[in-house]
Amino acid sequence: MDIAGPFAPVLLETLSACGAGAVLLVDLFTPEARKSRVGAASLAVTAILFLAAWFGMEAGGETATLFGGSLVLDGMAVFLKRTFATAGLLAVLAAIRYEDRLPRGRGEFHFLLLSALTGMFLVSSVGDLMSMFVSLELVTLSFFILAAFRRERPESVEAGLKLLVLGSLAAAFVLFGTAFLYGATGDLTFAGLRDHLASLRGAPPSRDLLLGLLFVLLGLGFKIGMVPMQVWVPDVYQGAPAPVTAFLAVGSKAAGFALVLRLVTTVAGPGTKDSLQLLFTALAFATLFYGNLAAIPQTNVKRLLGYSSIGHCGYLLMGLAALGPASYYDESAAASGAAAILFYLLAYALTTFGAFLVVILFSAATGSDEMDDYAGLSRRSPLLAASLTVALLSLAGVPPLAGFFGKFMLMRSVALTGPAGFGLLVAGAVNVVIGLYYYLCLVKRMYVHPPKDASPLPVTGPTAALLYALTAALLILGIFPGAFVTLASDAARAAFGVGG
Amino acid sequence: MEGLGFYGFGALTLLGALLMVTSRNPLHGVLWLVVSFLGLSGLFGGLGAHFLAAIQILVYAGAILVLFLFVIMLLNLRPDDVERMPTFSLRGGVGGFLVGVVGFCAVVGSVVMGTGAFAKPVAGLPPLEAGAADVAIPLFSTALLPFEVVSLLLLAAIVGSVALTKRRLP
Amino acid sequence: MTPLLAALPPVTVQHYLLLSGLLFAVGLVGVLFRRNIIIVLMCLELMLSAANLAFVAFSRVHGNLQGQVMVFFSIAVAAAEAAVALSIIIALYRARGGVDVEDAAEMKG
Amino acid sequence: MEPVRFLGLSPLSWVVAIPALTTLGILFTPSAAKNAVRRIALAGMTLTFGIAIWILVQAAGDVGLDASARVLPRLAQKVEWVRELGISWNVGADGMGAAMVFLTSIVIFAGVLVSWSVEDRTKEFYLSLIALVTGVFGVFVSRDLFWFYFSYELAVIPMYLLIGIWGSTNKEYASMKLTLYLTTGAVCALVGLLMVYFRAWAFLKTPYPSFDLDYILMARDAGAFDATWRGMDFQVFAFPFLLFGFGAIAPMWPLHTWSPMGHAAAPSAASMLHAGVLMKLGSFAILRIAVPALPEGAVWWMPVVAVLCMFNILYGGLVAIAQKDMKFIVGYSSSSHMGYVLLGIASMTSLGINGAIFLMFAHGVMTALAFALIGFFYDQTHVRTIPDLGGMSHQIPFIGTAFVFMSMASAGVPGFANFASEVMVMFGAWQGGLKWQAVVAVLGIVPTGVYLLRAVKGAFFGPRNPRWDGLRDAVTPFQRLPFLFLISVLLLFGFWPRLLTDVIGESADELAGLLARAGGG
Repeated sequence: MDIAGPFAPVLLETLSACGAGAVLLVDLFTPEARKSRVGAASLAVTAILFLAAWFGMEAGGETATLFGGSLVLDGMAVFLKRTFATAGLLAVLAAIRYEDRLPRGRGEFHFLLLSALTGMFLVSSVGDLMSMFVSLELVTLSFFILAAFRRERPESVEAGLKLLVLGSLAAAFVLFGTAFLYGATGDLTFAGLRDHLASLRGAPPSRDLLLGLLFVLLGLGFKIGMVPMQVWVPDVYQGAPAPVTAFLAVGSKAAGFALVLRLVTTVAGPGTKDSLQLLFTALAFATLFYGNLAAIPQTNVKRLLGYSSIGHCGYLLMGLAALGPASYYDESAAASGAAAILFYLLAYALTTFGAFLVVILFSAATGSDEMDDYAGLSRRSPLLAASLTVALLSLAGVPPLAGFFGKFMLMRSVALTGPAGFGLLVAGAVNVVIGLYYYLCLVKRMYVHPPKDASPLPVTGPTAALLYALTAALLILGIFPGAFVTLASDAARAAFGVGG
Repeated sequence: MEGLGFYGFGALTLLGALLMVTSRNPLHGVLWLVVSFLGLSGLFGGLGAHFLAAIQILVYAGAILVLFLFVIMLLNLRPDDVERMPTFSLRGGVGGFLVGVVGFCAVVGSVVMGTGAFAKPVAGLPPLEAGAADVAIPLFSTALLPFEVVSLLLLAAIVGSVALTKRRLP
Repeated sequence: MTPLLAALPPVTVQHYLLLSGLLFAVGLVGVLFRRNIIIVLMCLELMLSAANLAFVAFSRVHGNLQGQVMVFFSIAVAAAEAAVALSIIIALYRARGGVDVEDAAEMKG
Repeated sequence: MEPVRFLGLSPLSWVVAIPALTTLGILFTPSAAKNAVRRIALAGMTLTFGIAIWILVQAAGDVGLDASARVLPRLAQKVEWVRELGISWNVGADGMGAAMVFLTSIVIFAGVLVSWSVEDRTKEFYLSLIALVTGVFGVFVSRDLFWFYFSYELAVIPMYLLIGIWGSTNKEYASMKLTLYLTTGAVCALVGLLMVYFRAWAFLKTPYPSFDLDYILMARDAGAFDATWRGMDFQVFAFPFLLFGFGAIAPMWPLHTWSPMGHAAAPSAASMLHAGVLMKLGSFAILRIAVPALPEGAVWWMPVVAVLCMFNILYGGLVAIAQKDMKFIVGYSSSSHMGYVLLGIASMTSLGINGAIFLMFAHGVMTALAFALIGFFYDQTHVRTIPDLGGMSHQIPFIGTAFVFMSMASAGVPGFANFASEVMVMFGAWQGGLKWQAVVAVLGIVPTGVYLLRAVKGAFFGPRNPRWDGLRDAVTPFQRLPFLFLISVLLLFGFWPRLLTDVIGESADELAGLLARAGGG
């Protein structure tokens, strides 16, 4: 079903921008005692967006463009928009459970969540570098404020400030790189870039273009938490309000990867493939080992998830390292890497929210994020412990959960590159074990250790339903991934121009 | 005349930037940055970007940097106060500073110098007039989407700044 | 003065680009090495401006205005960022209850 | 050839689907309804047991028939799962698979019964137990590399919870060590599997790659794995990933250290499954995937296995003598017995491989019995070390008698299945030219006798110890059922080994023939 006709490329963006304004208005006209309406309004907006994304857009349709090519709706954009819509819905659901800790400014909080979501929708389908820059900044800027939103807590404000300094640094890198891309091609659209590279007929592109590309990728590396631009991740994850952390973990990473994929599918060609593959292989190595090794000694759950998210960035980079070099079916390998990234992002979104929802509920009840306080959680609340365990095991990549299939796809796409990807394949395998270790350390606390405080932690009906739904989603995505894999593969193949 | 403009304004820009980075008192830093941006505005003018030259002074030097001054004065910051702010500094010295600048410039410089297309004298390039009207045409046609997105961005910034700074309601 | 200038090579686009790279480097190093948050923010502004200079120079090379339009957006983004950054600084001062703050960050690891 | 289907699924698919559905059923049962949880588990496992017997009977009936008249091939089922990745739900069984499915169903059936007394978080316990066994069944029936790996990993993780939560003796360390060892092995094997998968596709150049085992074997026959990989013979390079990856769970010396510790820490039913079934996954995977896909690699590497398995036999046996904890004794003895299995495989003869598979079966039943018995009295005594026990046969004569039976089986007394299988392994090894190893294997029986007699004497015989007067024996038929059931299985196949060896024989012949061709060519 296609409900927007020619305006499909801008449907979700318009809806969410208008929704954001509507939430502000609701806030304005709602008396202080009934502020829960604001959350309900925001939930309604994201629910509509969720339905519109999953059921109102054609996945396999023709590529549609608007604004003279500034906005492109192709399969990849649709897949990413669905991921973002899901993440947005979950973020609002999580935020509603967090609201009583926001003393004021609920309307602004939800407004900023929705404006970040608008930015993510835009990011997934931008067609030129100008739109890319401003959309990315819309996402990042909203997150600066959201991270600092609990302004009475110094950690929260500090998290916002750190995110801001490094986010702006990233923006400067992206902008400087964009300038060089413009210098090399004289154009600021992806199509122009592609045409320029096609005109080279397989010769390596000029050095100014490569420099620009490198700078843009480095800038985007901040957003995805790639080594060596990961320094902000642990502090911000720990300090920001938990729903924001979850949304940031998913949104920033997915938005960054959306652009990296867009850029890579544009520039990947015979002349650039080898250097790109080398670059991404090295980055994947460093990111995998840094994130997973640094996660081991952590004692704070949010910080642990921060380091682990760096590790997950490493896995996602494996998908980009599947670009080549030339081997049999190399285009398919590249496309399968991109498909794996798309699938992994969706699985990661669901898994991350599954984990953070429990973190939010737990810290709401106990006021703590320390891993030691999770001791004996399985006796205090079997549902919370089980949900968190499932989410952690999915992050670790254990069957039959979504994360397993995502990792399997990524490792498979690396294996398709043949001997070139062998080292990375082994590194990915080693990191599965490291990851499993530190996730199990938390599982151990919940199930094996005796509780310090045995008081039960009740979970209300709707929250329990949400936890069940997320767990079921992880299982379904892990056992019956077929339909989602088809969507992701078709999108990736179209983006790389691979037939069949 | 072209050479005079570039070297004069370029030196002004660079000098302002260096003095800003090394200034101990942020208040002085802001003023040096104003100097640097004035130089930059001159460079824009030299490249034919008259509209941007005006914007650079109006928005950057006029609005953004005044905002900085305003905050410094509002919080009544003394130089020592802000030194204690948490940032991710590497506690480097002059050595690190120089290595960073030299290394970075070497990379960018080698790329720039190695690209023949950029070796043309500016004076020899076809003239490019970019007054307000010239820039406005693409702004409202080909670049309409980013223009709209920027308006959302500014709205988010306003809402966010208010949410972060407004006094608690009674 | 004039003979001295005449002796210099003619100003090319490369000159502008080198200046832009230099400014970017100065800003980057300032972000990494300065501990004063206001200075850090100004260094970030400087880096964005350096990129702007490159855009204007490239715009001149290619003879189209796309680069200049991009600079327009970049200035708008920089303004928004500065506003948010300064409000976060104000919030941080309030959260910390004035200027008597610990040297180190609260979070470690 | 009419496929055999029941409600659209092959009985082999049901063997996985029923435990999976049982898991779901338990999931939606309230935690407080402990008896309902137990009954659901028992019902599911009884049903699975019935299907497993039916499959084994069909496999036995197939022996000697033409390919067209056989029932077993009609049980194969292939359903496309993820087309883009070449994953299909692909199940099939030969004699070896049928025997292993049968073994698993026996052990889990007995395991559900002996776990009846678990009161702490019963629902989670059965959930983990049945999830684990779902994975085990999946490995034994799967003919798709993806589902093989999926099931293999699935079988590892619940073990962490089972040991970590319901275990004893250093359980935190043991469970973590076990999980990390086995996962390391699994991902190592995954690397090998993916290399094989890529080579097969790059060689056959079909539009989509495939994880289908038959596709891999087709590629092998076409010569896909004969090329070089980074200057090395591909088969020689890739085989150790599979060998040592799967070997970690087998457990091959020196990767075995997780195993006795894990046995000791696990609760009874988990130990039973662990030693009885989980450890067999490794040897099974080597025989099912590694050897058929890379026979030349196997021929190259088997002499290494032949050396390592001697360490298994001797080291396991000698260390077992020094142990005081009953579970450690059985744990090290398992490691020793698995050495015989590896020896049988390393002999590369039909007789040896047949004996190895038969021993996997016999040892699985025997060791399940051992852990069930130890668990039975440990639940009451909370002591397992020999100096503290003693004279228990006065109070619990039934358990004592059963323990003697178990020890006889383990020591290889004629009349039990273990005897028949160990003899086959030894003759196979001799026949395969591993004469030294055959001698060591025979000598390896000596420490087995020593530690088992010590265990029996130390725990059950001697003067009556008043400390154990409060012990309750297994008196009701329901309590005795699992023990009698396991002993009768051991005796049945001990006196009538051909019931199983004929079924396994054809798989063993095929593997031995493949290896002989690879070694000759």
